Amino acid sequence: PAEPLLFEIGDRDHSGVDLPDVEVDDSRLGGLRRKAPLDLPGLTEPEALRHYVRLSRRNYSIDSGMYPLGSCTMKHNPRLNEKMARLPGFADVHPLQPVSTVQGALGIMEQLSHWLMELTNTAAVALSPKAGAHGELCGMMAIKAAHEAKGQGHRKIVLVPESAHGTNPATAAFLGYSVKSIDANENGTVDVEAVVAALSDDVAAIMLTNPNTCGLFESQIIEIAKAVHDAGAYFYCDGANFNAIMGVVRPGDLGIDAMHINLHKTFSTPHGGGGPGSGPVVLSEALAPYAPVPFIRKNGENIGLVEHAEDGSFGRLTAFHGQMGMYVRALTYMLSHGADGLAQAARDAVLNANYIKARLDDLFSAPFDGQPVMHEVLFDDSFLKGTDVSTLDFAKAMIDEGFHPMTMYFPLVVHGAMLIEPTESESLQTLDVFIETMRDLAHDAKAGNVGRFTQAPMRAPLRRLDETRAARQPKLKWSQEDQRAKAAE
Amino acid sequence: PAEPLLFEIGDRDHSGVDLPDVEVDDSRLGGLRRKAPLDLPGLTEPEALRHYVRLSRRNYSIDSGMYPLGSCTMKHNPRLNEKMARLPGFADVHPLQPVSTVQGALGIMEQLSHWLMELTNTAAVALSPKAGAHGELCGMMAIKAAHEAKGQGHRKIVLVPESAHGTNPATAAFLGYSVKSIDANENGTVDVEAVVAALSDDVAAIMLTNPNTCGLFESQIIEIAKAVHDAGAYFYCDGANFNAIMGVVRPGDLGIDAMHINLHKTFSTPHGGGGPGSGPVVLSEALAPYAPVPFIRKNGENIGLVEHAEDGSFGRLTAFHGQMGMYVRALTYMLSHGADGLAQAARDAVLNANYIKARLDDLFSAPFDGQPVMHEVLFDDSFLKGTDVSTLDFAKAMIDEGFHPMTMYFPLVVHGAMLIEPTESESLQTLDVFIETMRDLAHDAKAGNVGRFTQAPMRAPLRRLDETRAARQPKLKWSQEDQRAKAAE
Amino acid sequence: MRYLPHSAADREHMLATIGAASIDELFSTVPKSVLGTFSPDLPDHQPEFAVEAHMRALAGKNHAAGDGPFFVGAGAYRHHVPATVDHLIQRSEWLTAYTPYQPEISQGTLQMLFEFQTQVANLTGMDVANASMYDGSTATAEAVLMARRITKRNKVFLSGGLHPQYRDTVVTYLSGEEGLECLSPSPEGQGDIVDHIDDQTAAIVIQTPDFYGHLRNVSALAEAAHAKGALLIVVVTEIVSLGLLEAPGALGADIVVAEGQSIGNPLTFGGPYVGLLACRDKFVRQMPGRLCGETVDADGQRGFVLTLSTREQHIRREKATSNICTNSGLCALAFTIHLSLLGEKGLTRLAKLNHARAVALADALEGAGLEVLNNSFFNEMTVRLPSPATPIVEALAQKGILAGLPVSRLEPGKPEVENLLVLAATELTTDADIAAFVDSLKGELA
Amino acid sequence: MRYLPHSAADREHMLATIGAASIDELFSTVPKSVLGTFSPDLPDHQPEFAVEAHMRALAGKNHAAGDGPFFVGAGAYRHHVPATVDHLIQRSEWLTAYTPYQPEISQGTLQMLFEFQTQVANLTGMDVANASMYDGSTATAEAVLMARRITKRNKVFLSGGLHPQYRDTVVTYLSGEEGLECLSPSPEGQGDIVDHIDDQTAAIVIQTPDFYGHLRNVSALAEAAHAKGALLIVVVTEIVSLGLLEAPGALGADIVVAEGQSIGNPLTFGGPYVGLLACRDKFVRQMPGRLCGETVDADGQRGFVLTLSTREQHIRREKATSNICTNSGLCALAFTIHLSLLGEKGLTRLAKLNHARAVALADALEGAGLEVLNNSFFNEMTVRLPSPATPIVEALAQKGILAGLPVSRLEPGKPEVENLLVLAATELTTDADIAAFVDSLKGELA
Repeated sequence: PAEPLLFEIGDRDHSGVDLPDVEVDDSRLGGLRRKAPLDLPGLTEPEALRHYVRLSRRNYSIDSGMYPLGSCTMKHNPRLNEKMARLPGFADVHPLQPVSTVQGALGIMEQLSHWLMELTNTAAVALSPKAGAHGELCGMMAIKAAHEAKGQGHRKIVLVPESAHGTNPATAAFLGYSVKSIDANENGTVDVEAVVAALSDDVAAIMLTNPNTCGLFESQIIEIAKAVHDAGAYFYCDGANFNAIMGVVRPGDLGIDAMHINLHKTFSTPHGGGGPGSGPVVLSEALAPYAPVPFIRKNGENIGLVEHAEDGSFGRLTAFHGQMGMYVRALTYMLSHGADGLAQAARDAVLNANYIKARLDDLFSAPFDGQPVMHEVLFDDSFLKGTDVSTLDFAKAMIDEGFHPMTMYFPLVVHGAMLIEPTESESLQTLDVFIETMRDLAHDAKAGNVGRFTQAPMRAPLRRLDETRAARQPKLKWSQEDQRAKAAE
Repeated sequence: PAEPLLFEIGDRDHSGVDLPDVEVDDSRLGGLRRKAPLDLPGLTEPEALRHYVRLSRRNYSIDSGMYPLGSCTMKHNPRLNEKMARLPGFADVHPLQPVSTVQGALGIMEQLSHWLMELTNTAAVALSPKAGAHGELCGMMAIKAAHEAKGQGHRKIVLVPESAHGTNPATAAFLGYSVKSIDANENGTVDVEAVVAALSDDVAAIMLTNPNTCGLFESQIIEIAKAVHDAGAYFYCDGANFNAIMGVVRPGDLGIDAMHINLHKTFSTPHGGGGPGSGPVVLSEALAPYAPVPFIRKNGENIGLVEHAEDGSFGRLTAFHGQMGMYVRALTYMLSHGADGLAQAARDAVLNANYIKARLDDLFSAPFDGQPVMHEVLFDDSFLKGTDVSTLDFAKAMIDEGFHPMTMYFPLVVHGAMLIEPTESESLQTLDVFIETMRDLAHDAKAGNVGRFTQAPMRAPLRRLDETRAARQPKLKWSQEDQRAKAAE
Repeated sequence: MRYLPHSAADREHMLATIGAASIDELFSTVPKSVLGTFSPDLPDHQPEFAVEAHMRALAGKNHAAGDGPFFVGAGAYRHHVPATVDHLIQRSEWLTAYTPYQPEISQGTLQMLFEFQTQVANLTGMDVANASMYDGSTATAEAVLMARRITKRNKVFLSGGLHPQYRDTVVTYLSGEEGLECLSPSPEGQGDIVDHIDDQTAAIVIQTPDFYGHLRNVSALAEAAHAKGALLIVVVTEIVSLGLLEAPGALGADIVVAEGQSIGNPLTFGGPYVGLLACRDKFVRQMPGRLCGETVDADGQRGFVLTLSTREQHIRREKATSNICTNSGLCALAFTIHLSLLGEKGLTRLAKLNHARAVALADALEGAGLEVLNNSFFNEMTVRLPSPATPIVEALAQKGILAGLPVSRLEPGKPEVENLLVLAATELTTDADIAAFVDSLKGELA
Repeated sequence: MRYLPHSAADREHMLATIGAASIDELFSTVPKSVLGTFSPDLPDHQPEFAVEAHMRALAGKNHAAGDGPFFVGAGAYRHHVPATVDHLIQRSEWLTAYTPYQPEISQGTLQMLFEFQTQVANLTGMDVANASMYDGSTATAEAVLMARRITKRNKVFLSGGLHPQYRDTVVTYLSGEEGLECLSPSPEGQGDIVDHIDDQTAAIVIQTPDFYGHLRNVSALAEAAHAKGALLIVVVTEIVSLGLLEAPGALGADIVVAEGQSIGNPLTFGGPYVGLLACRDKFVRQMPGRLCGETVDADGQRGFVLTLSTREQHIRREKATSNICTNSGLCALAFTIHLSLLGEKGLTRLAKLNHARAVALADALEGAGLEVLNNSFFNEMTVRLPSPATPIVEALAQKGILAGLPVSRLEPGKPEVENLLVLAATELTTDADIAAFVDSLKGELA
């Protein structure tokens, strides 16, 4: 059932807090005391609790079912992580307390850095980026700073494969680089020859995702890294898919110079409906001197915090020290899994994707077949040809079967992409139900039962939404006028 | 959608804990090492989390909607209470630690006792009863002990009004008393004359609920108490409905000798799907000497714990000291509300019930009309006469409208009872939706739309269940044989 | 007031609808002499942060078990509860649901209770279990009453190894009734009830591991009882032990009662806990408490309901099997979730780990020249100190070590137990804890 | 391994289906030279209780704000968050939901974001707000970039009262670009940007209450900026202040950015927090980040969707308004729930209480003969000590008092700020805290 907006429940007289109404004179308010009312309706506690519980029931979530979302790594979120992040020793600590009073917090940063460097075989970590795209910015800024330090500031081109996440070209453009696209070969990976052909004295870096967004390991990556370095450029690796290889392959061994790691994907800090994320960046020896502040520096038992740019550091990406709450969750997760568990998780993630591929291959069309996939499997829409069912329709029909849709229309390298990432968290039992559902849907689409798809979803809280209307007549906040107009109807 | 049983998901190889598999020799196991397997399937953590989240979604709860359950007091459960109960200083304390190491826990008991005695004007509190019915047992045992101490052990009759909760006669019978029923008058209350007529030298006590289960204040209660005392008997008050008068009327001022207080109703420790409860019993001066152990004894700043029966004490009702976790929640609730807030809560509870009564009176039939009700309002089924809709059908139709049914067929004093208790926690907005729904249902029932009722619920996780089958062929646990039989089908 | 949804305007509107001038008018049936005639010695409402500060100050006056080495057991045990368990039981739909009398909208709770009953029955080796009791001690008292109903006999013997507070609870429940006999405390695991059983005997009650930690093989006792038509009630206070030890059901128990706290539930100074009660199929209609059973709905879908309620007080009133009304639902949920996470594999490992830690403790104590009374034990044992235990425990508490339970706290005035200390170890007991404790103990005794 | 659902048998079954002999075979596309050729210096998996012990030990090495008197502010504030807020945000359907790209099954998150946007717009007095940014500092940098896009000009002036780390963040975001000018620190609330504005100016950025606690009336600045076609960006680091102070929108701001941590979110050593970004309607298509809008579904029911996504990187790639992808959803949820509990009444009272506590602090400091630089302040102020602040703060920390922020920590090498201390008070600051602090401070200075 629909849930009203909080503004339709509360009013100015309702409040869910008990605070004394102290008298305040204006003498120290610089003449700036508020005159207008706030227009912020309140709810008493029982009203607020029920409102947000009911509203939440209109959401899908990992805890309620499987998210086969390629590239998003929707894995199990252990509650131990949440519990640890809430210990007063972590949650109730101010970022600007004296460093002597936060040795435990710095210890978290130190241990997390150690795990990340060991798992990637890199020389340094910049912890502060607030999310994956912020990490990309961090890595590319380090690259830019390195080039400038070496008098190579003229390098203004960044190579980005067609299959890249949108954040890659956006980040490059953000920093004033022009983006040059690299095509994939017929196997869905990048050939070293294509990279060599695109390299020049003007190229600052390549941004490559590995495993790539088609779910494939870039098998020429070592050669590509060498070619990039030979051309005086740096290798930025998009680490969004690190989940497939953590504990199994070290990106540093492949020759990367910088890679962000999405703690909210790989190390299971929760997605939270869209954030917060955390995107630490590991750096090679070559880029380490350019890392942003803050960073920690160990001095015997004591851990120090460097907060101001020293020689080389490209600066500061955010106030304070980054996403401490996420560091605690990620480190808790790492310690729980251990090195052996993380490797097994990567292996299970790959096993699950290949199991889905093996069981759907006959009905779905895999554009890059004939090789094992990593942690996700890519299909295109050619199996739907002639059915009047689109990838979007197919995805919406999954909702009616109790599943979140897979990733659609990404990567852009194939038509009507369907990218499926089960993660290591799904049991064989769940995978089998998912597979049977997908097979049933594919059969039905081919059998011409179009309504099941074009009318879908029928069993969700809402049916398909009018996105065009939302964009053409943007209504981005509630107002009392709307309320009155509605009441007058 | 249906959720499988955990036994249908898990197996012997799955486990959601990581523990070392230590070697244990048999030398200190007295030859009693287990030989047979345990037959306890396990779930990994992601499986368990999803199973119990999904399962929970098949429950109604206060947080998802209103429970107009008469006599059950389903009020808002503040989360602060839960948070406080989980402080390690309360949750991680053993009942048999040295008393010097648990002064805070004893402080909770002392402060809770003070609140309960102040709110009831009584002389003592027995905190240990584990629930309301256990509290009744406690109070009646104190009465029994008092009679025996005074050579009145021959008193074997307990007076119980027809409208009483089932636990009252059950408790009396449990202690070997015979139960004598008292009729209500035409206004739904007990006349002092009826009590006087029933009193004799063999009567040990009267058990009276006030406000009574018809939602009415027993206005002759002071006279009844006097008559009972004059006859040498004691007055046990069922405190289930204390919510209506907390902070407004003190039961001790009415002449009661013992009364249990359901912390999980009146003071909002949560119901938890059926428990745990907590049923402290307040006692008059006359009964105080017979209180069970343990109880606290203050000695300056130090709080002691008396754990062994002294002169008079009738003994021990449970191991340890009762429901500490509930004491913390209830005290937190009391401190949050304050004396002023508790009184306002009682007043709002009464206001809400009278508002519902005022707005439903014209369509529903109130057997005891013409007086204000307390915190709940009683209707009977006479308004459904000739409709082929029963009280049960009506209640089930409420489910389809998003409400929990009201209490049905209780109290027994009227035919087809419908007892509605909104509690103070429901907002005017919610009450209005509830009232409109009830009116719509009543109109529809009278209009002959029988299917809406007899087929209800249609929109719940399940439709009506076959209770006869459950009782005739009891199947009280899952077994692998069932599984196999089902699979063979 | 943050928990009360009405504004002043709301109240006025409602009063106008009712036709009353004030809320006071709605209390007109209350005698004026008692209405609002008092001013309690109680504070008014406070901000949440003030309440929290008050409660934290009280919590800070307790020594939490996790604050230092900890060896107290005796019916309540400090185990690790996975974070998932506590997270799940706080979910609105579990925490704030009512008793599942309306099965169509209570399938969550009902299915969970069905899972709980199955787990308890399987763990104890019995045919059937109920949907939980208040705790182990009251469940024991209910089991005694149940055995008397079944056998229609009066005599009941309580073993000398039964937890003294369980014994006291049974005595209180049966106060004034004839036939109950409590055998003397048996700290050395000595003594037996076999000789007492006659054809007037309703039941014998024995605990294993017993209060002093001894493991008791109840097979012979079961045979002797059954030969006389009596029932064997087995009490288990440390339910984790059944991960390593033979189930009472396999040894002939007729009724098994247990404290379930160890699985899923924190210590919380003694409650709320969760009582387990399981029995043979033929006794099911004499069980107290709630039972959940499987059935189908109007569309033939599997579903669950509370059943056999003709045993219960809300239907049978004075003819009910017990006056019990509330169960320990949320604690049962914690038990079921934790046990589902453990499974056979996890529970077995947990039990072995507990025993191993207790062996390490016993070895350290004996290595320090102390007398451990137990030949057999699971995770708990009794030590005879050379002097009274209470002052020593008190002295160690001052040093931050919670050193176990002096038996005399529960058995006062019995010189023969004055020097005895009951000690428990669990998976949380580290080598460092044991070393710190034994060292300090030696220091006190030196 | 407790988070991995497969048993060995499951894996075998799956491999057989795939037709692979081992999982290793599935990694055949990885160069052999890098596959499993290392052994990291990392521990293997551990029981939950061992992990918990490890983390608790680390947490124990921090001095929590609640452990004693506490006066640190400077962009992050210690407020009380109602228990309900933290309970709700941990609910599965909020915590573990994905970004709401599938609106049919994400109405919870979407409606919440719509509520959030409305609250932020109303609180700041602006037309429209986005669905949150990483934090206040990055939101400030994004606002600067946004103003440059809108005005197609380069010059941006940062006020001397802007939080130094916000300034540093903007500088880094714009590194290498021309036109950015940072004015000198203005601890006395002195200095203004008016004189600098010319017709090349894209925007001026001013914080109020500023870093040193001064309240800044930005009306004149807004007029001056608008007269030259420049935009006024107002930064608020203490969002609670808007419960008592005039909204920036009412004073002429074009873009308001703020740190939302104070409402709903704990300190957590600096993150995650929630950035707020609001602007005039006409700038909406130049905003970075997500926007949620109202629409209808196929049946005409009201619903919400992410909209205007042609601004965003996943659609526009290198032509996007920002590379931002993640928002701060869960922190925004906490903000929205807390603010819904406060409402106008609660927020106003909270703000007044904060100011009153700060007045008490200022009075106590001045009473002790210390120099408070502020004529105006909300809940934060700057004190000039007679000697460098850092060693004094360090000395007080050793006594358990966290005494505020020495300005020189953020502005090193500037002798003119070496003696300055920025102090905050909130509703949690008690009279006892103030007395303990002022006494200790006097002691240190004596």
